[in-house]
Amino acid sequence: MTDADYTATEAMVVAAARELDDGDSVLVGVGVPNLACNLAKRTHAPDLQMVYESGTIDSNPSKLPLSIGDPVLASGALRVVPMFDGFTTYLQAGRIDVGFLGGAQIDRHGNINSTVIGEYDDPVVRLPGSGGACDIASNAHRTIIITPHEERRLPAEVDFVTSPGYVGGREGRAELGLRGGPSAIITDKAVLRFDDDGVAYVETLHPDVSADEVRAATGWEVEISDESARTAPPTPDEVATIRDELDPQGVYTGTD
Amino acid sequence: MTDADYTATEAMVVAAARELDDGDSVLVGVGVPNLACNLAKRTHAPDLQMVYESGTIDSNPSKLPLSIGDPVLASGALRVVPMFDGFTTYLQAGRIDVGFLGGAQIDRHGNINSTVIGEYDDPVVRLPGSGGACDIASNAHRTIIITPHEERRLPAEVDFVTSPGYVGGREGRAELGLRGGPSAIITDKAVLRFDDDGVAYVETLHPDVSADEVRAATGWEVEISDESARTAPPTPDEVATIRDELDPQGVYTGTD
Amino acid sequence: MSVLTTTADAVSSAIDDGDTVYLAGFTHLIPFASGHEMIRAGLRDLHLVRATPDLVYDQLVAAGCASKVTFSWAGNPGVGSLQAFRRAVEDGVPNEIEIEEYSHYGLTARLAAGARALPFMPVRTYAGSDLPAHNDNIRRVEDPFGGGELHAVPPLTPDVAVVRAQRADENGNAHLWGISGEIADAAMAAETVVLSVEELVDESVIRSDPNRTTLTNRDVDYVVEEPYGSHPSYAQGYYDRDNDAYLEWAEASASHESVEAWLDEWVYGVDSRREYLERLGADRLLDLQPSTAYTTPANMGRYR
Amino acid sequence: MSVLTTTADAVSSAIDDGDTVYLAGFTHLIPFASGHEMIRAGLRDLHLVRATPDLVYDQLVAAGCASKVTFSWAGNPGVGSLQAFRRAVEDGVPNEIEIEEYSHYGLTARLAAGARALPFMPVRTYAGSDLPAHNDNIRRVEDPFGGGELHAVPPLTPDVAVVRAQRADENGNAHLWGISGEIADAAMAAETVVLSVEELVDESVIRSDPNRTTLTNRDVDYVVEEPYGSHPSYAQGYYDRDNDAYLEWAEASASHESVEAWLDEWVYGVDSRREYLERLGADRLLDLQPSTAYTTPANMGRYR
Repeated sequence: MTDADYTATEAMVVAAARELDDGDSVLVGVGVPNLACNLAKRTHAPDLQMVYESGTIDSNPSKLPLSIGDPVLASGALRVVPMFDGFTTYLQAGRIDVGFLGGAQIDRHGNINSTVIGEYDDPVVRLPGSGGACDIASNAHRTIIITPHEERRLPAEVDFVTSPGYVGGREGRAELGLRGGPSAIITDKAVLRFDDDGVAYVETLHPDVSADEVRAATGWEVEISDESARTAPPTPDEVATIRDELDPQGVYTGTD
Repeated sequence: MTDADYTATEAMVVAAARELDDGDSVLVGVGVPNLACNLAKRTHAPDLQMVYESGTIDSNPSKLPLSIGDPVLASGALRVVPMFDGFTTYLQAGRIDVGFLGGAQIDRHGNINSTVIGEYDDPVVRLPGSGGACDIASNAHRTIIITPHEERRLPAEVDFVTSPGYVGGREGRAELGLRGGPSAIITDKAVLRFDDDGVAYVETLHPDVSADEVRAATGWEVEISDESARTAPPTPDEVATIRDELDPQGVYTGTD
Repeated sequence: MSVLTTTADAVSSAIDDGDTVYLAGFTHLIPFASGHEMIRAGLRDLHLVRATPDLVYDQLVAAGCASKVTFSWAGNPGVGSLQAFRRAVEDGVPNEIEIEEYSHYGLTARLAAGARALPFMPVRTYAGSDLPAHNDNIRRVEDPFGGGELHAVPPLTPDVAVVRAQRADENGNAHLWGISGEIADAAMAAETVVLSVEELVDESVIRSDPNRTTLTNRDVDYVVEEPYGSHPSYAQGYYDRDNDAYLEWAEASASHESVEAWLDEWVYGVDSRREYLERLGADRLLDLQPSTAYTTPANMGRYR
Repeated sequence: MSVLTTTADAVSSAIDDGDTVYLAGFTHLIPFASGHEMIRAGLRDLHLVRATPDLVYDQLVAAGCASKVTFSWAGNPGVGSLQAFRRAVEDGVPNEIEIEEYSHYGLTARLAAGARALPFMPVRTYAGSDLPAHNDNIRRVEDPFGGGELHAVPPLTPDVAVVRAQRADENGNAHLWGISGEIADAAMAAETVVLSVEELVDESVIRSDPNRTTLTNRDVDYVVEEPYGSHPSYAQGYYDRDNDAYLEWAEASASHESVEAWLDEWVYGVDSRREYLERLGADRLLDLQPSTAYTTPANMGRYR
């Protein structure tokens, strides 16, 4: 725990939740994105439509799902469709406003690596792979990237582009005919946005985090436009919702 | 009525029914094909699987359907799928053994016209169009064509190829990459098959029909290999099934 | 988000002259009430698209609403030909109409591509047929895996789709059963969607069986409760096809004069579906009732 | 036509060494019982394909059954990474395996093309990604309607698909509800299909609700009734995911030695799913029971 009444992970979850607008249709990943979406739905975005890769539309989970295919995502959902329909009639057709993505590496252009550390054919670490991430990064109207803020996770360039961000810059993405693009990287230390060239900069530092701490934990010379700009801290209500309703066992938020 | 105890239309229905093997999966059209399929299922082919363009799989109609989308085709069916699935996962994927087709014109290569008499852009008669016929003719493992035997219906060449038969011959069809092809033309006067060049010839004449009568009613110089070869006449059982169960009002078989 | 309203309001709000409109339903759940409302609204210059332009499009064409029809099978199903459609195509009565023609597979593949935002859908059909020669939207595409060429069709994205289902909640989350035809893809492909249902139910009914949901609120713009809105076609479990009406249309549509008399009686002469049903009479509706046969429920389970 | 049999017989009849096999199910209805039987049968040199090669493929890889894995996401869902799979890829333990990799959309599009006999499926994904550079099955195709190039994947047609559903009749006509994932397409794309269900029901149950049918008899070769055949994954309405088992696997798979001990106890040490369940114990099964929540029936109507 920091001195404040919330953990750094909770600060990340809350900042991510606030990226969602009421009424958004969001493709939810498991873990921290799931917490962020459920928090948003219980606070400022009651009409958030939660869609999962497993094909559940407007899930209304009675408890935090253990995986993106948990039965609570189907029970009480508005609709359940086969995966192919989800990726085509929903994602590819532009019915998803926001995609939440994470990854082992995120670079300054918001490109994400969830495939391999090292060489593809001679991996140092073999990661799980794309899943739907490449498809979400290509077709959602905007993506929100969530990651703990560590230098190894935020290199200047990823070892492997699993999911395209701004590729070699905003123009590069547009030329490829990709929809949307990352709108933010939310970490446990800061909120990053993308400038006109499609390079990530720090918009706000979380309340108790120093600019130097963030520079040291970022793999490129990250611009911090205003060191005094601070992320609004989590409210007691937001923290209580996470602890009492969403993650009472502290599976995702318990350790800092 | 002819002298025999069945009408010419009934003879056609019975001959068509006998083209079906037990266990065939058949894409059924409404009208005479529907009668033929239901007759086959009630006689020699109890395991016939009747599939309709409307997406009903293994329909088990409690009465003769009024259209290929009649509710009795869905009630008690094994499965109902959207049309696109029917045309792709069933027809295109090769799950249909037999397709039954009719048309305003059928030519010596088994090409079918259900689009237009005269010029396409200046029609003498505008016909209903393909429906699923072009797709069935292209993808079923074999097709059975049913038509009243009249010269105007059996020209040497159709005005418009809606649904390909042997196109310009068996080789033409193979070069186009089409599956199957017509295995018979069943009329109210004869059973026609296709020779090695993909040209239709008379295999058997129906019992009370003369060769000259068939020659006169056919738009090309049709080969009748053996004038004494006769279609086996409908059995009393077959006729009774049509009259008592399938078409008691004589909608399709009542007038000769 | 969707608005709960009447057929008349939905039609006037959703559809403008010149629009491309798809009234969906393969012999089942045909939106007749909405089609008649379109005639009463005096819509003109419509591009009507439908795999099976049966009676409802014959009536729209006869009333002069259409300037183009895109289709794959134009007939009175189980009865004969579409005489008003043929008069327009063959003789330009009441006005010339352009036609664009597919097979069922090609047209449903266009909707499938439209619903999925694909630039084209490859299809194994049209080789050897004369249809591609008369339709520039049927082209050939090269298989990038070396299998040679096959045909392809482009996406179809109607301005408006009008679709029916058996039941929906007031937000437009809909359950549909029996033959679904091209209904889901037509709605998912269209810019604006009018959903008309036999009955409104509580949202909990829809959420009890999410696998049966065909459309959800975000894809529906107007929701209408219109019982018997598909007569003389049918609604599985609610009523049967009124075959007499199909036979009567064959007679009524024999000439343009008799068509106009029919439209005067059954469309212009009533102000709503309710008046139409009143004119039809209770006897006729009662004769179309099936007996009840419920689906066996599935247990979704309640997980805590 | 299908044969009603046991898991052991279905696996030994349907699957040969060297086959391409797809065990379907996206986190739901995973065919664990069949996977364990494949290990007991000592199958070798399998090309295992699955969007999400989770525990069941980690176990098959650990047991030395696989020479290649085609996938889109290889992890222990909600828990962490697949350690046996990683040992094979990173260190060649117990044997080297080749990998072929997609995103979920690309792999499900391959199944969709396979099920529909299309030579390729165009997909709007992979632009800007490094995945195509490492997979010759992700190519580019030219839109014949002038929209430029996009990516495409070829059909996937496994030798064998093993799929589960909640209920089927003894001919293999199956109802499935909840998350269906890629199950239907995997089965429709495969040459041979093994269907394993929670319970056998009368054909009339299936025919009462044809819109819920996912597979029919002609597409199924072997039908098996295997209650709890998806444990530790779940069957909607029948049991929940056994999360402890997923956590236990994370521990058991930490080294090849501990994996072998686990396989000895839970796979080689039992001769059937029934023995596996006996070892698991009634308490554990009871804790996975949801309470009942039936779908609202639909009236199909009886038409005469």
